[in-house]
Amino acid sequence: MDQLNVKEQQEFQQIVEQKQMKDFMRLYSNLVSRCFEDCVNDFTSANLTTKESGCISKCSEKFLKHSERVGQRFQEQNALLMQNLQKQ
Amino acid sequence: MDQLNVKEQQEFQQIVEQKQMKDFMRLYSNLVSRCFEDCVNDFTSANLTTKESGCISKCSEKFLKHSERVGQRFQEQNALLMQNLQKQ
Amino acid sequence: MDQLNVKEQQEFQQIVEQKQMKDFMRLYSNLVSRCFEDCVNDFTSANLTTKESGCISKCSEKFLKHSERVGQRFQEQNALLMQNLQKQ
Amino acid sequence: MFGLGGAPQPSSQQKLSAAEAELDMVTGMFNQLVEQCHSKCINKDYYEGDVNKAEALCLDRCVSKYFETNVKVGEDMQKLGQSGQFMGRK
Amino acid sequence: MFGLGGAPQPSSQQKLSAAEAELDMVTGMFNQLVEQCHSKCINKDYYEGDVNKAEALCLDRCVSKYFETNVKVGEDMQKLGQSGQFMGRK
Amino acid sequence: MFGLGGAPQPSSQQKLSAAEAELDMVTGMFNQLVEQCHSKCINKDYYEGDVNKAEALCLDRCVSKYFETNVKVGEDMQKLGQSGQFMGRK
Repeated sequence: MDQLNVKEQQEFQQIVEQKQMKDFMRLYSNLVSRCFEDCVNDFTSANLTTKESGCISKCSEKFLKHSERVGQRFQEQNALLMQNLQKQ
Repeated sequence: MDQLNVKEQQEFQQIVEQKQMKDFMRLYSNLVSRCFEDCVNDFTSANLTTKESGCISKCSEKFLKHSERVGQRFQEQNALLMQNLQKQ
Repeated sequence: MDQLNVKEQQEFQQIVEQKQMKDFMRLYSNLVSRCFEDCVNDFTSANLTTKESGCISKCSEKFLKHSERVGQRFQEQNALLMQNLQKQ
Repeated sequence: MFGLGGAPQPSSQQKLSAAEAELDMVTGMFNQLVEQCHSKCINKDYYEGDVNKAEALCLDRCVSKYFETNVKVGEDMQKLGQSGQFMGRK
Repeated sequence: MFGLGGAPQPSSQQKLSAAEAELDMVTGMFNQLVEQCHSKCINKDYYEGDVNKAEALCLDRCVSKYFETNVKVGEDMQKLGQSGQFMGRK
Repeated sequence: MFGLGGAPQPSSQQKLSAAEAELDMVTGMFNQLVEQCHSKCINKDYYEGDVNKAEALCLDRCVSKYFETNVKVGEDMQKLGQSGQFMGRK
């Protein structure tokens, strides 16, 4: 990345914040879509069954924990990659 | 949503119109992609067969009617959700 | 497309260049994702096996050659389509 | 849609960005709903161009269940956030 | 690409937006074409890095049929619009 | 992330665009990683809300292998570019 000066960094920070809001919304709607896909398959009624409801809770909890763990490893690996690039 | 003043509403309206154009284009190219995927599987010639051509017509008609119905239900459910949120 | 004047063409050229950078990055990360999906299925170790590594090389080479060929045909067909539209 | 928004006196730009993000989310949710209910309810043999009665009934229930799922996921995320079990992704 | 555009005297901003949307559509269509023809024609065993003759022939026909599908969907949508069978999504 | 950038004196706008594109790429890569490792490692029966030990171990290796794949694809593309076997997409 080219070096950014202070003013540019502030502008970039705003861009980052907007993207984080979008990211969160994307995470949210992907969670709905994924857990609906995996858990809801009975269309004989218009309401969620107890079983579907329980499945959705575990699905979203598991996905959040999953992406938290992947995020930690991602940062570690990314830091490693950056170090190796700077050595070259 | 924070309240928008008149000028902001006009700007927002422009954003909405641009997005609608993009949405239409996205719908169009998704329709092509979906119906090609479901209907075209014979690559012994470079032109669509009569059967493929008929399949594509029904596929696009059906998808448009499908998304029209889903859109109606979506608006109803969304209105319901808004009412419930305002009661709280 | 409405006719663009010289100034508008320059602005449009900038937009095109930004999109090309994004396109390249998208191509790159899709290549990683696709070849990982098709080639890596053994999680008994944290490093790629020789077989996986070879598969990834062929997968990315093949995808690039594939999209090059599709790109050539796309341009030919697009030119044809434009000609037919102008005749009407 | 979910009561987003926040700082006491947001600028025009921030309000428009928030409204745009909200619009994108609603549109995105609608598009995912269309996909999901198509894959759950629509016969892909394409004998006919119409959505038949069984498919239409399935679609209506599908949309209803999708909204219920949406609300449920929101509630679950709040509970997880409050219980401190999930630390937030960033 | 499909003769979009319209109001008598559009502003610079509108023309650029329209041109950008058109570019996005062509790029999007190309990307979907690449995906579809990869999934229809390319062997995923990856014995070789080259696209072999059978795959190449399949790709050429795939692109040709994809364009024909594109034109056909456009014609069908126009007919549906004119017949009033489909009211428009919004 | 991959040493992009380039012209001797880029404008503020160009630098911000490049930084934004880089951020989008890292975010995009992270999202694809999350998808891929979910599909490779996570049991979709959802008996439990926790990621169990076997899944956690699989995830750690999955991330490691994904990064190795990323580096490998970058190296392969450079080789293909230098050997002139691949002419560039545009």
